[in-house]
Amino acid sequence: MKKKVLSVLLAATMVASVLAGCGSAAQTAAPAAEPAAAEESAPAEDTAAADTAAADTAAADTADAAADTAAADTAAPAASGGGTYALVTKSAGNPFMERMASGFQEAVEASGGTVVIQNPEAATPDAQISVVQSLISQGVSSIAVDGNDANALTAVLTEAKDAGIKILTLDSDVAPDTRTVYCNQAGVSQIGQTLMEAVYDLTGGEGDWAILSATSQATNQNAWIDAMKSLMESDSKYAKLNLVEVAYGDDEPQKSTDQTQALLQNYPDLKVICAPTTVGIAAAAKVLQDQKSSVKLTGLGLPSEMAEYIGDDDAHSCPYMYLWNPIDLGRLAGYTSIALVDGSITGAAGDTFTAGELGSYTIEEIDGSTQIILGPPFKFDPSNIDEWKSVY
Amino acid sequence: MKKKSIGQFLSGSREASLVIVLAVLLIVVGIINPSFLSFTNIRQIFLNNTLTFLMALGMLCVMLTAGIDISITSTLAFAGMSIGLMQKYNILHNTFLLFIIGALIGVVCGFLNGLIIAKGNVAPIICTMGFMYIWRGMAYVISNNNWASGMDVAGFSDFGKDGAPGPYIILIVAYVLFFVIMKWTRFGRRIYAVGSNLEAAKVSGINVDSTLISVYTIMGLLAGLAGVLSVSIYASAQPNMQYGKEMDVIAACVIGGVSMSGGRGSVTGTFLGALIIGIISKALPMVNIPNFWQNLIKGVIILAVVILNVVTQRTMERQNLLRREM
Amino acid sequence: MAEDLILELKGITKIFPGVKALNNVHFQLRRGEVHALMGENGAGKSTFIKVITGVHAAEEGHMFLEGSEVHFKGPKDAQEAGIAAVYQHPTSYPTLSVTENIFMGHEDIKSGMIQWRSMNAMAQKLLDSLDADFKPTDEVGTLTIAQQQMVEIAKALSTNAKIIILDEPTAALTANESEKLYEIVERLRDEGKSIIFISHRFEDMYRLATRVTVFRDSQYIGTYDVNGISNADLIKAMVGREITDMYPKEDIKPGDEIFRIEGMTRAGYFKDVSFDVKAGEIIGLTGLVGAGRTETIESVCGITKPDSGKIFLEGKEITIKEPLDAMKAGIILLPEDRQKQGLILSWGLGRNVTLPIQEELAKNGFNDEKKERNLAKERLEEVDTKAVTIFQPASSLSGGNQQKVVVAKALAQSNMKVVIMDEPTKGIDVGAKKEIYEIMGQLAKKGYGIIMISSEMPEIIGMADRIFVMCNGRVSGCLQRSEVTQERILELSMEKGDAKKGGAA
Amino acid sequence: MAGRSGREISAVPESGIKEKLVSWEGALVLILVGVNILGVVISPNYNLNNVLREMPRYLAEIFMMFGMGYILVLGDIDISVGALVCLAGTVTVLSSNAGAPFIVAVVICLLVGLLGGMLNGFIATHFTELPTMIVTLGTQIIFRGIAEVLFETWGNGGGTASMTDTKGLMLLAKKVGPFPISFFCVIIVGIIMITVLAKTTFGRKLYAIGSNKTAAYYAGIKVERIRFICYSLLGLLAGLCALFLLTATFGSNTTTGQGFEMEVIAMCVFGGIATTGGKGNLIGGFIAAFIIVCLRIALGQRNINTQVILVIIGLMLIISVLVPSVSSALAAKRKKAGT
Repeated sequence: MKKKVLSVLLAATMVASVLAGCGSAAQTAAPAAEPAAAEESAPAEDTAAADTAAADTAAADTADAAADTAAADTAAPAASGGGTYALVTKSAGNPFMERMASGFQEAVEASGGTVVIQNPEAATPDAQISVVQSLISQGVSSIAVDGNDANALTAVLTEAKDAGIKILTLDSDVAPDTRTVYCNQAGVSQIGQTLMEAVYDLTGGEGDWAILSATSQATNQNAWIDAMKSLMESDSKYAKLNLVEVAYGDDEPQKSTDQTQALLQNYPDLKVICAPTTVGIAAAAKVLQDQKSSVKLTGLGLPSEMAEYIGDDDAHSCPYMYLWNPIDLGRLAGYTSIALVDGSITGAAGDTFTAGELGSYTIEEIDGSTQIILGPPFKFDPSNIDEWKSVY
Repeated sequence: MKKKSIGQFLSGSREASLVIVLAVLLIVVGIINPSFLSFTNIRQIFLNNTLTFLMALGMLCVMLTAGIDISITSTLAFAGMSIGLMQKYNILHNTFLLFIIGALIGVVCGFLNGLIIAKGNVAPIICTMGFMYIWRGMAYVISNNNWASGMDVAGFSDFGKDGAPGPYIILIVAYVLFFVIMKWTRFGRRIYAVGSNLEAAKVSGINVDSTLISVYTIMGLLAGLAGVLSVSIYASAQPNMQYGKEMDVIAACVIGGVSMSGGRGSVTGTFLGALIIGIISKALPMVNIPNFWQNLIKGVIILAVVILNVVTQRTMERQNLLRREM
Repeated sequence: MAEDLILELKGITKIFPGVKALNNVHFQLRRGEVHALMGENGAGKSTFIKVITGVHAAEEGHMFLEGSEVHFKGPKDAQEAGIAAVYQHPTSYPTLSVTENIFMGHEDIKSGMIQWRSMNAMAQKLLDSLDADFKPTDEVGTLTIAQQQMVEIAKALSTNAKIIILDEPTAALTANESEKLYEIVERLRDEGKSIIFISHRFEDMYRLATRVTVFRDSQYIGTYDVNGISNADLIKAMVGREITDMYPKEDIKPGDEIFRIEGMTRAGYFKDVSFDVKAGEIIGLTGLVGAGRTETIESVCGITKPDSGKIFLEGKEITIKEPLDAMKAGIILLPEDRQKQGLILSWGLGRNVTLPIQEELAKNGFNDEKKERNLAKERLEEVDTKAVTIFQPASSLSGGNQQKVVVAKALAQSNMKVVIMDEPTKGIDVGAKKEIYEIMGQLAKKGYGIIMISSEMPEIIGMADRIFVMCNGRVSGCLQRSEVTQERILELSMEKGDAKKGGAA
Repeated sequence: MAGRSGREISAVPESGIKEKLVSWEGALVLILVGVNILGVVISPNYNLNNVLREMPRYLAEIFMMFGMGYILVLGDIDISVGALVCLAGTVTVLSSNAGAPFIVAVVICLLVGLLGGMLNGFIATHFTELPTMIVTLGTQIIFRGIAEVLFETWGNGGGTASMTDTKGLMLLAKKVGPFPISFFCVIIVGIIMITVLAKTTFGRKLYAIGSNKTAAYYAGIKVERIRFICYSLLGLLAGLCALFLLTATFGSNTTTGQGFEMEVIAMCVFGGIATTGGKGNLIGGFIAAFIIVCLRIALGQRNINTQVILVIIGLMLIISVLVPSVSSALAAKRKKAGT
């Protein structure tokens, strides 16, 4: 009997401590967000110049740059409303997502909006569903999602849309009819083309090459791989290239390492590995460089992760690689969110708005869905890697 | 003395049957892809599975006491992330000190496990499940969504570079040390005694609680070291590193003949078990098994090996009974 | 007194939750003597031993070792003080080698390393002196109980202890092995060691001991010179009353055959075992430990699968594939190990009693708690269980009362025809023992067939109408109540040529 | 053979209400109330509608909690169920996309779960020497492995597939007032599972096996058959979980169900079911499941770092299992001080 009373008392104190713990966590979480944000934005400001420089070079190719400057004036003043703008990343603990989130935050806060950034506990659509559900409860104005799965989020996003929340995607898309617009870092075919070209260049036009991808269900990875495959079939230029295997490293360093080593051993004539994933490319780069292999590497990678491995000589495994600026991608999503919420765009193809210092963008109809293209992938090579490795 | 039949020899010695499984595996894989048996490849099997090899030793100790620890990869991530961030933010770059710090973090994590399990009388799987969530969460929290990347850990990662002797030396030292401790020291035998018969251990004056605490502390130490090694070998630290790999470690031990009910298992067996796990994960991509089939085959092999062991044990026991004269 | 006392205990009281296991007991051990400690099971001998060896701390009393008072905080202290014990139930490490079991806690260590080679050699020497037929490197779990007992003795010998306690060491040994043990004990005594010897066998006591101390119901009764006390007086001291009324066996004229097995065989355990029971008859099944008695019965009851054999109930052959089949047929087993096989210790008494029949009492698969409670109460009262409520956990009862719960559980099964009791009085106190015998007698009177497995010669002789003796997996003979003597049973229990084979079982 | 001493043994159960309140389940109810108060305090959006709306994904897991409760009461463990959810979901999606009518797909979903559970049960009961942890570790890898193979063979490439015909699923995802259908299903399944465990002979047998397998076997209980049934049942519930998960995700991928097994075990343990078997009941598990779900929803609405939530759950788990031993230690100490 006494024992039971005691256990209840203990349980009660436990509740109390949980309550206290949560209470304090909640209290500290709110103020903590602001100084953190301030700190984040300070260095971001410093690099803003560099960013815009990059954006400029990047945007140089985009044909619609000129047309947008006209619309810039009208869109700018409208983007000063309140509201809460949410970003759902792929998962916690990923620096690419962190950079993207900081860009998003910067853009929204500059316009006076409140930012909610949610990192799901794991890189699964299930975890994202919970997070989006919670955001619906909170009644946010818009949700920008980096989808972990093309279709799994359909139901929850439809529900959010029905609740009057503007939905957009960035980085990795979901089913087109569940979101208004997709902030695409670069067109799928554009990335496919760029990577194919790099493979062509590094192989010298002929020979064996392989792809090291992330997980088998990653939407954007699969889209890029498909784009590369169809390009090889359609363009006779690549006829002498032989894609020997698509290996999956599951975005785990250990498995990626195993897979890279297996590729090297299974295909002695391998010339190039293309890894369109930030984890995979870093793991593969380390394997190749440690083994002093003659196989060259390219793909998509974070400069900060890859600085060790980029170089023209034989001591470095990766001559050059590509990526877009995640901060800018976040910013673009941030501005797009604001524009959608304040009604300056509806998400229809042809809508034009100004994304702050990024300049003006137009919503395009690509492959039957509405997208905003950030710009072509940016090339990182020995000449610029030192400049970028500390940025993201 | 009667001569033992081959069957008796095999069932009598778990290690012997493992060697045969291993030999069969190697021959099959070697025939399909001869380059598998190259020196480089064999070397890489050890390098890529250093963490499994290392942590399996701790798991051996834990399982000998009839316990289990599923928090190890969370401890690994917490320790690894900690020392990764120390380098990222330029707090410390001394390889030796980083190893010490990582190991210490592991020791603290393991000690907490041991304390709660021994003194609080909590089932090992539950206690370590709680810490599995806690340390993994802490790894994420301290990372603040950052990784320590190749650039951050530049000098440090030379230790675990492909071709560098560091990880092999650690493995060899650890295995020799454990081989000696588990067989030739009083401490090692106490671990066996506690798992073999807890009540008898108490009666014969063995301090059961302190044995349990030290066993989990050792496990923590090895998990911490594995965290440091992981950062060094893969030249990066992410909060989700080695997620779910604790099951590989447990599987390695079980295949190696370590009994989950305690008291039975050897360092040699553990080594062979870990080697089988390592060979499977290394060999599957190399024998042209399509990517999607690899997990299925890995699971089937693991299950088949443990079931095979049960079946041979049963057959041998039955034959022994039939041989008994009446 | 100018006695050279090596060990003296005064006024020892040990209390377990709810039970006074030792109540103000005394004990004196002279240097170089073999001192027998006797008493019925549950008299407190084992607890007393555990107090001496530091496993339990006594609530009251003093303990003097070579004249100075000692307080053992744990088994280690006792070990270091030169006290070694061989417990009744082997406290071995089943997964470890014989050598390791022998030297656990006092390994031969040089510069931090265990010296296996020399330890194995020492172990071999010890085993040789015991004439053991196994190797130091064998895993203890693979040995027989008798062999494990030898390991325990070797373990005690290995510590070079001044005082060696042997808790029923001969219980599982063959006559040959026992004789070997006597020789060892005598040798040790001659070397100046002091030995406390616990045994149920009077022959052990007469053969070895010079003095005997008797405990009864947790109390000290007295210490006697072995030569100065008659057998009858000693038994009276142990039991507390005349033994004549111990076995209330009435002469019942057995009815028709109710149960019979033919040619039961399970490779490695028993071979071609046949026996039969008549209604109202008590059959004794005896033999040495490991002779295959329990194994046979377990196969009969469907616990294990026999390789061949036929079972007849009331003349009709029945097939039993699992325990439920046997129970449905009315063959009820009271298993040997009541704590592990007979009861769920953490459960209340009531639930234990109704476990096998809950389905009969249930309505549409739902437990009828009220019916269960009433039935359990009835049955528990019927066997006079000393309990307060049917909800108290079985673990809170003494061994005797636990056994009564097991009996109540059997009685609750209304279709009972044959009762098989495996060591029904093992480890229970005198009073309860007698009550069990009474119940057994009443069951026989009611016309049930009863099979009693027992190693205790007196109860087999006292209770059984016919006695089947098993030896090495076979029935070696059947004795009628009129012709039975201890010698006859022992003779049949021993393997022919036992002496030649060196006691190998 | 009437008791000569005429001793009376009480058969009157100790009167209930007070004991019931002062028990772990009572404490759990208090905690649940506390968590809901916490939710209302820290989040302005914490109300019935929102909580119920956010709940379906978690509700799917609770189905398995009941089955896992049975397995844990038996003294076993099953860590393959997360992977089994993935396999069942995958087969359902692929078969539906291949043209199977919705009702057939539902049956297939449950059937795959059942078969997976039966496989676990078969191995666990035929190779009793193997710890169930190892058996289910093996099948865990195998189940997910089969799902991966299926994706490759019949999927549209990549380890993900979504249902093209979602009409049936939409029906299942419907709500009655603010309550989703799955909520009612959880309640119904819950009531059945709780009652069977607490009130029937079958449930009693589970406790018997979990408390003392040998004694249960000697008492005529078909131990292995019951274990087989429980594994199959858990498999079936994993199928149900997969089905209701589909109403939230409309598709399956290789990560579906990852970590579910541990979450479900955590719910059971927090609810007072011991992994050593024979102890605890599903009412505790049921309340505990809702505590965890409500806590997650409340903290989620406050945008607390998802990983911090996991740390809190880990702490709760450890504290909850420490409570009994700490309280008994304290009681013993007090007793000692008192005498």
